[in-house]
Amino acid sequence: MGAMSAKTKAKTQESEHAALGLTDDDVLEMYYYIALARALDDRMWVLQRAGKAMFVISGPGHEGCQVAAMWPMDKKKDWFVPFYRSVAACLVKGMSPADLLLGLFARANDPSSGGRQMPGHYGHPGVKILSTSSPVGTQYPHAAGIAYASTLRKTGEVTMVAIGEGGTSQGDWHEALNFAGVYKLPCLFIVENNEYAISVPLRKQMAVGSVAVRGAGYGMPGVSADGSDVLECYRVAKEAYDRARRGDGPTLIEFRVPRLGSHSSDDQQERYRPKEELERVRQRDPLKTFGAYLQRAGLLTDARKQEIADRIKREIDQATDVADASPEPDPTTGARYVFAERGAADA
Amino acid sequence: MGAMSAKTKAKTQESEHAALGLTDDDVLEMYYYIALARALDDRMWVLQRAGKAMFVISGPGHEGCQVAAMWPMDKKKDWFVPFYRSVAACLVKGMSPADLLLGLFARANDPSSGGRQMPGHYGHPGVKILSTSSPVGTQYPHAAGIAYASTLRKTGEVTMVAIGEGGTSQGDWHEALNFAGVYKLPCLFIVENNEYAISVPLRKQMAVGSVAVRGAGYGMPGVSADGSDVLECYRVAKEAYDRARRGDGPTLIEFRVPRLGSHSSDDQQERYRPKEELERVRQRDPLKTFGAYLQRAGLLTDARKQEIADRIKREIDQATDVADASPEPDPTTGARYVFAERGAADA
Amino acid sequence: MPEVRYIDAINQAHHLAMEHDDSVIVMGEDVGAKGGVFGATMGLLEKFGEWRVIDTPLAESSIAGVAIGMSVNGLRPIAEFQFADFIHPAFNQIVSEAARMRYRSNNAFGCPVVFRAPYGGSHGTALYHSQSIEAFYAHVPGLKVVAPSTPYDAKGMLLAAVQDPDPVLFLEHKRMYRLVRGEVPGGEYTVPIGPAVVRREGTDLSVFAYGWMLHETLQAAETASKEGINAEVVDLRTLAPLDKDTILKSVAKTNRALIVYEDNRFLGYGAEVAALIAEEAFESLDAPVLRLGGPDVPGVPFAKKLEEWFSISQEKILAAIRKLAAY
Amino acid sequence: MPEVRYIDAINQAHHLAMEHDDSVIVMGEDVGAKGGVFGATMGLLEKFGEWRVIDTPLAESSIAGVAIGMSVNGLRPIAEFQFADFIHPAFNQIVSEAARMRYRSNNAFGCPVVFRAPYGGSHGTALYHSQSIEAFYAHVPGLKVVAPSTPYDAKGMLLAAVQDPDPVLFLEHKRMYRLVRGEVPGGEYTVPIGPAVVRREGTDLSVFAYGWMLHETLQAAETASKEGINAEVVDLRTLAPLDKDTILKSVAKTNRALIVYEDNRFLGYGAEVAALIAEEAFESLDAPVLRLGGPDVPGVPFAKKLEEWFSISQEKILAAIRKLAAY
Ligand SMILES: Cc1ncc(C[n+]2csc(CCOP(=O)(O)OP(=O)(O)O)c2C)c(N)n1
Ligand SMILES: Cc1ncc(C[n+]2csc(CCOP(=O)(O)OP(=O)(O)O)c2C)c(N)n1
Ligand SMILES: [Mg+2]
Ligand SMILES: [Mg+2]
Repeated sequence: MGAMSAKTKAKTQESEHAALGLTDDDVLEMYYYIALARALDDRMWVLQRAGKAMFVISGPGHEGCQVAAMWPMDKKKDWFVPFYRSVAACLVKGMSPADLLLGLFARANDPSSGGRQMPGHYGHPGVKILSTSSPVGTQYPHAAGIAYASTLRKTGEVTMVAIGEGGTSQGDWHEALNFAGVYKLPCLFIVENNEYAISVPLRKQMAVGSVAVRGAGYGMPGVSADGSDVLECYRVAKEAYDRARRGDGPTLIEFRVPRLGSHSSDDQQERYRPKEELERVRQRDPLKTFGAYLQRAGLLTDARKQEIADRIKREIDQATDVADASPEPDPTTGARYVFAERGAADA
Repeated sequence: MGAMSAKTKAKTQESEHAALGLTDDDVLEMYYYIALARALDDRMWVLQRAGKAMFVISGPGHEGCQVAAMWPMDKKKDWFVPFYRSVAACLVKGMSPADLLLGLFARANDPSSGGRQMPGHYGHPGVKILSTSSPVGTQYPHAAGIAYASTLRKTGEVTMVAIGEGGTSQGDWHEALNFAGVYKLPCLFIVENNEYAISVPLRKQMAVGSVAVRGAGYGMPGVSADGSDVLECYRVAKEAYDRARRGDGPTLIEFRVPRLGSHSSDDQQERYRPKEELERVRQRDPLKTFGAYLQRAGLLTDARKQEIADRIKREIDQATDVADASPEPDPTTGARYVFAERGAADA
Repeated sequence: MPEVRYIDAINQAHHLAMEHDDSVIVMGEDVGAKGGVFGATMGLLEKFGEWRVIDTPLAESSIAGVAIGMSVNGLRPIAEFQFADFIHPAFNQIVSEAARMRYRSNNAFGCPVVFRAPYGGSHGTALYHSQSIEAFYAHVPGLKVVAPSTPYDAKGMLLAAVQDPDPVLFLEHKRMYRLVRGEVPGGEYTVPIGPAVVRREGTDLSVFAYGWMLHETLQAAETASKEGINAEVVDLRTLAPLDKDTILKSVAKTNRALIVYEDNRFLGYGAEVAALIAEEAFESLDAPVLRLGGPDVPGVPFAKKLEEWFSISQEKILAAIRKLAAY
Repeated sequence: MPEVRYIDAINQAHHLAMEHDDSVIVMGEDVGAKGGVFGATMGLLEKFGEWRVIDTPLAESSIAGVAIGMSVNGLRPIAEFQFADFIHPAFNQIVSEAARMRYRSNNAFGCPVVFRAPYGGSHGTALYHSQSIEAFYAHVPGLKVVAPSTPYDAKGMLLAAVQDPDPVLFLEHKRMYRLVRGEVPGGEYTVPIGPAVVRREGTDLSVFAYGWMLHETLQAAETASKEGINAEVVDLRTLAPLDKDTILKSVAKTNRALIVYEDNRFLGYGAEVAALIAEEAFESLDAPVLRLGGPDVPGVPFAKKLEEWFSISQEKILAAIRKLAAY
């Protein structure tokens, strides 16, 4: 992208995104990733309903803020500690659609777990995405620890960790922010607030409207951005990223996002969310809002849109075939990797 | 006290404490409790050094805010969930010096645990002080639960819970405040900030100077008061108490107090605290500061002071004799009360 | 008596307990509007309201800790952990607080809390939605641990747990929720916490199991009987405190013992049962005490073939029965 | 070789590990300026500075969780829990995360963290400063658990633990810190995690112990020998993974087994050792496998007489040895 960015910089002086230092190619690529994540997401649900996968959990509605927050990151150098909704973030960080589908199908070469974990438990050593577990909240202290190591080892790495607003109620969330605040760690603490923890609404999760207010209690800035405003999400993320790079410490970022789907393939949100509300949140779909911005900016012509859609379809079809053709784990490997196989005493 | 309060109300119109609705008898009794707690504290350390007790942990420097915070409480009706520094608070709530010394000596009739727990682990069903354990932080959710039950059962009880500033780093602390905020529970969350967690200084415990700022993150007021200013401590506690009674929810209260002694009889604070600092904190001794106020107010003459000191000495001597004469637990009782003895099925 | 599913029996117990005692409340993640992710608390919110059916914040330590506080102030909470795997953050509150409150206060305070936890592997539940946690908690004095295997026991023991003056960890193997059906009286009744029960009389050997494993074991015993092996099957039901007598009586009769459990084998619950038999039934043993437990790997892997490799199937149980009988 | 105390051996290992590997860091409550409440980390802050010797906030779950994060990013943390009793808030991080990271990621990530925990009852340590926690953690696949009983092993096994690519729970019975002395080489050396060791050769019966109980057992065995009972004493040292061979070899020789542990008896660590022997050494057993464990009450009571009632003394061990020999 680097080359292209330079090439097209000139003609985007006036636009909103240019004011933020984003080229036309940047924003178009951001749109591509949002659309890719959404299409992959749809595909995963289709495959699950078709019986090709036992379970799906994904992030429809969360893609905009995820792509925006990942954009300033150094994909090779920085760390990402995801959660199950981080489909778009993992794609931008460097996982391929096939990587994610290999997890969905639980195949031997699933880079996240070799088919050992449920779908949605992302991880990839090659692109510095830490392995995810299911217990909500445990990832926050991990991120603080990774960032501490980066500081002590002077690697210049920045760490980004994501969680939902329900996860902020966990003790680990508090302990991580407190620790990171004391040591001014280069860390972005993301909270993707979709106003529900499965069926539990925000008002039963916390007594405040925005979790960003808690930053002050840890000696760090707390900011909140509308997840449907992708450029605003980028702006706050970039600011936090620069702060971290400068050594000025962590930032707590809340992205207010719509949860467009049910919690997971085991949930039916119609049972606890009013119809009107479901319609209302659909208006906040970042794919629509960002697409509309790019149209206004004259960057996303119908032709261009179709082109991107076709490319995505091709890529996902290919990825599905690749994943589907991959072998299942060999049952004789079930006992492996309880411990490192080179044995105890030698590190 | 009721009668006496009325009797002496007239002549105290001008004073600071009168402005807060406290009678001369109130403040003199508050002074008595602060002095009693301090004297009992000194006695416990003497007994420990003399080999009469294995261990002591107590609250020198914390007495002022404890007495002040307990003062608005309904001693019979309200709940108190203490920690190991709550010597003065437990005395005001209704435990006797003998009750505390029975715990120090681990005697059979120790009301806190029958000699089963280490000294400093207070509890007393008769005066609604919940049993204390050692793990720091666990008491905070208990207080929220007690307060929830009070609300649901419409008992009108208010609950006060205390912890040190180190304890605020625990996940349980966060979870309790979050829960209490959501349900607007009638609860006072006290943090006695003495700037050390054993040897760990405040700056390594949190990135903020005052933990009170965290109240906002839980939708509750957070206030901070100087623990050497006993009347100010009373004022903020009274306000929080009234708020709780009105059904307006919990308050987070930080009392900034000096830790006049070592963490416990197993610690030597001289090893990690500079001499000057130790001298500085001695100036903040609430016994001195409150005594000085009462002298200025013309309430604490030297004669009156001596009188109180003599009374306290008598009471503590008596209490020591009573406790010392009490029998040790019968070893054959060691297996009792793992479960209720009336057995499982009947409640 | 009507036949109902295990999950229905659990749900009935909730309704009855809450109807008959205002101090009973239910709390946990998604127990309200959603009625629980497995439906255990379905219909409670509508009937008893938000203050008695609490959709808690996503924080297990405080679910336990708040329940403990409620229980010392006149309430009888039933606290649901959405999956047993997620009870771990509450370990300190349950072990250090709930289980010790009565002993440490010399009987001044007690914690009548029921901690419910759906445990065990079902299909595709993987590392973090399949765990067996009984070994961690049955080791903790002051805590009662039960794992009923029939709808009748599930309802009766849950009602007994709610009335118990002490904390009870109530384990429900999630595989049974919709698979296991049985006759259950409509009204209130209790099944005492404590006694184990012989589910199948036998003479050649004794197999001890609980929860879902009891059902796999009964099937295996059935097959074994066709091969002329007459296995006695004992449902432990209450894991702590353990009913030694029923166990020892059975071994005294059959002289052979096998313990079947789904949890990791090493230091799993079966270890205590085996150790008990080895010490107190030594003279009557004609064969080694066998344990069939899950492999000692950190969790049940997700991929179907790996899951099968991990799981304790009827075939594996049958093989163990044959081996023990042949000894 | 110089004679040093157990605590000195632990302290030496810290200094050497940090000198020889910059990626080794120490973290915990009061490990810095105070040098640890038992002195294990004395002198480290002065030598290695605040960033490698971290006085953490009072929050055990994050002590474990942050250490895990450090360990996946190039550091080798030694995380101290001030007392084993206070490791409970970190249960979820240790069990769900540290122990499972390698398995769940199919070997992509590992957690080389050493979790140190002073455990066990000393005088006046009561319910919350006396706990034995090995049964909880030795049951967890993916976690190594050691409990060295001599200064030599303590230093060598701590250095081995720091070099281990996987998480190790390092248990130090606090009673030994100042009481137990032994010869320890000044320099670096490792004692492998895994093998148990026979501390006393014997022919009449085998006693298995670890940590402080090993010392009480050796004393009891000495007394027993004067009565003509020749007990073999095995120091298990590593509780997970367990060295079965050494155990079975000893029982094959003596035909009698006793396991001594201070933790609550029910489902305590001894249960696994007893179950192992009952299953794999059945033919060589001339007597029931005996276990001597602590009473099943929620903790060690404080009052001296109650504490004595709880504690496993030489006398109690000797009585068990006599009983086993007389069988
Ligand atoms: C410790 C723990 N408790 C419970 C669960 C079950 N669970 C999975 S996701 C979820 C809700 C999470 O809500 P939130 O944090 O808001 O994220 P969202 O799913 O809304 O994006 C729950 C309760 C879990 N995985 N871990
Ligand atoms: C969970 C837990 N971890 C560690 C300890 C050991 N410990 C006892 S008191 C204490 C320091 C508490 O500091 P703070 O909360 O500030 O209260 P203070 O003693 O200063 O009044 C520590 C670390 C404990 N009791 N519980
Ligand atoms: Mg959410
Ligand atoms: Mg303090």
